[in-house]
Amino acid sequence: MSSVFTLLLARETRLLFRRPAELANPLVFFAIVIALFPLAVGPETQLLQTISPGLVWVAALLAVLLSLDGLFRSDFEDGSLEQWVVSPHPLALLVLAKVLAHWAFSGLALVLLAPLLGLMLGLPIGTIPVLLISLLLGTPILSLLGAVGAALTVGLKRGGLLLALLILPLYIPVLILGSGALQAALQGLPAVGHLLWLASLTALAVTLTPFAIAAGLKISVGE
Amino acid sequence: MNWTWFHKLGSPKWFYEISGRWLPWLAWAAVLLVSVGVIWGLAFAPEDYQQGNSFRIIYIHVPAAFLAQSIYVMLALAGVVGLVWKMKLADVALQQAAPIGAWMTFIALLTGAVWGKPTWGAWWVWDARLTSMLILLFLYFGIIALGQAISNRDSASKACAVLAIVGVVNIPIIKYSVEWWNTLHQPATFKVTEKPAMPVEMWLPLLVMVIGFYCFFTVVLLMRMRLEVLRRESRASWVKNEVKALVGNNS
Amino acid sequence: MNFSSFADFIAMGNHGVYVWTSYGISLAVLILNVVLPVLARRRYLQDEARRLRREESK
Amino acid sequence: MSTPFLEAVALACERDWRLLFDKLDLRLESGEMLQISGPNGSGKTSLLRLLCGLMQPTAGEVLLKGQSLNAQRGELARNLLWIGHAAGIKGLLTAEENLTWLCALHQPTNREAIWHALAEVGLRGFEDVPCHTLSAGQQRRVGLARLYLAPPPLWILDEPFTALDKHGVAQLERHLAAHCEQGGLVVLTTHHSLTEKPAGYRELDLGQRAA
Repeated sequence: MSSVFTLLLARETRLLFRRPAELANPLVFFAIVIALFPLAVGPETQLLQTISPGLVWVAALLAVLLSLDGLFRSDFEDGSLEQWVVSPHPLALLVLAKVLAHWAFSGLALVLLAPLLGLMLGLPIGTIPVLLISLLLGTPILSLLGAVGAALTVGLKRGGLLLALLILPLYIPVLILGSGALQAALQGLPAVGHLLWLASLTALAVTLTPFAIAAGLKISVGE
Repeated sequence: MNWTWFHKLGSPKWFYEISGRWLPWLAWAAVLLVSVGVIWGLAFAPEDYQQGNSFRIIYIHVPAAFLAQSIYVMLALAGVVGLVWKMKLADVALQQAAPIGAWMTFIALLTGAVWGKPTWGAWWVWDARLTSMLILLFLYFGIIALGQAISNRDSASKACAVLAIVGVVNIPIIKYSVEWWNTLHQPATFKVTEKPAMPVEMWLPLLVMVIGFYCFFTVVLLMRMRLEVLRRESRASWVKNEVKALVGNNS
Repeated sequence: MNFSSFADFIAMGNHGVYVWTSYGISLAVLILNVVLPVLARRRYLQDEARRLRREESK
Repeated sequence: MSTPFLEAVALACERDWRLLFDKLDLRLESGEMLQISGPNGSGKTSLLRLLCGLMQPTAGEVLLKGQSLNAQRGELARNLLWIGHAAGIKGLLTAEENLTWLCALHQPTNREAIWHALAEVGLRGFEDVPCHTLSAGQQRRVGLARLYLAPPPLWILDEPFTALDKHGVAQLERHLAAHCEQGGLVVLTTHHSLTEKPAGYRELDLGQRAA
């Protein structure tokens, strides 16, 4: 059973690396959105620093959402999902591997890119670890919850906007906790409370959402 | 354990008959309770010593907000019943209750905003309750949009059920995080929506209104479900007879 | 009765606009919620009646 | 009467308010081959998907060895090989990588077996080529190579002959017939009339049922 998990991880990784442009798209999107804000609100460091926690998090949220739209689409179209459903392995496990692979190359890359953009927005060096850890804990939740929406809308012709409508409200706790942690760090307050809450939400998401994703995929495949 | 009652409950024909018998009674109860509550709340309840008469908006705001939240929980419960026991009526209930829930959320938001003007001096304040209500409205929109987007109606009900269940697990998390966010950003000095001690003359009409709103919801839900049952079961002979009888009356 | 005159009741101590707009719009929404299903039902039955007539005339 | 391998009881399927078929009864024993035919939109693919448990019937149920399908998904998965209209082949992966994964989902197999199977379907020399460079017929052959890889007894195939050339069709027909002779069970849809029919061949015309 676990061998199927690692095999799927390897297969997804291989697939992602055979089309590297798709890997880069969410990252470029993330960077562009963040670059838009100084242009829109002006380059004053003080203002940028104040809004940067919210800014980084909203941009991350949208970037993850954007990358999730196609998460299951090709698997749906080429019949791979059907093969997963009729296989003897629990679908929730396969789905977890799929989302994990996706997160490792889009969410994690986002996390690694974030400090650079944070510094460009004028975040002090001392807050960068909090930024890193909060994104590291938060982006898996974004990927997992988003995958629920992607699973439910995979059979639809134009699911992109609908996916955003379904999923963005569910992202709110992550947004509040993530940007809250960064804000606290910016004000010199301890951010551990926020981070612990984020960590518990991550644990909750990892344990519960695969079942919802699996249920969503079964519905979409059974249509 | 004997489960026949449960499956009977799922039978559309049985539902149609029983709901037809209950509907007039519930409708009258809703009209009576809401009118009594409105008149009592508007004319007879004492005014609030801090907010004056604008406080009377509570008699709509709170019942609507209560109902909006319980309808969402009901959606998730219907979703579980529909997914686990494959009961078709639960699917019907889920899809028909969602728009009513969205309307109730809309009422709660609107009255909250109007109430905010005399109390806070602004039409919209990012108060924890109002913000949670706004998010709830988005969650309702999501369910309605998903239901409309999927053409196959069995898949649509199932997908909505999954979404409602995911949403209901999220609602407490959203609620607490929003409340927390609120206390962090603006230490509220004065909260209209929290009345620690309300005299009997004030909360009794509120209670009447809450019960009245629940009755109203039941009436509208039953009306919508009855129509949907007729549509879905249009091949069944009892529906054909029923429709023939109804059409005969109309023409 | 909490008000001394009908004018007082309408004025609601300077908060009349707020109280009456919220009650008014809410009432409108409630009525809309009843009217829409009733209309939908009537339309459905009319469609069915037309269908039945068509089938009979065949 | 013994319990059949796969059985459908009073099956009904409804799609978008249209009843495709109802009160459909089927009894399939080992060694049989069932060809489902009928005009487009008569519910051939839907019926196959119902038998695989991918779709839930509007009414009735599917039984595997006398028990409801939903109660024993694992048992079905061990006995079933399903190749749908899209066979689950990734264009970005090579034929070998695709087959390794598809086999691993059911029963892991080794490289030699996969190369052997690819040679059987006439793809010797294409093992390491990404599938999107192959022609439609060759891609179909990659999917069909699974039929040569220690396959489970029940095969459910949706239009397996699509895009195959004359030689490929004849070879596949022989292979299907041989599987049935050896006690396997094949359910397939195709418009093409089979020339190589095993002893237990039957045909179900969904178009005629409706008429």
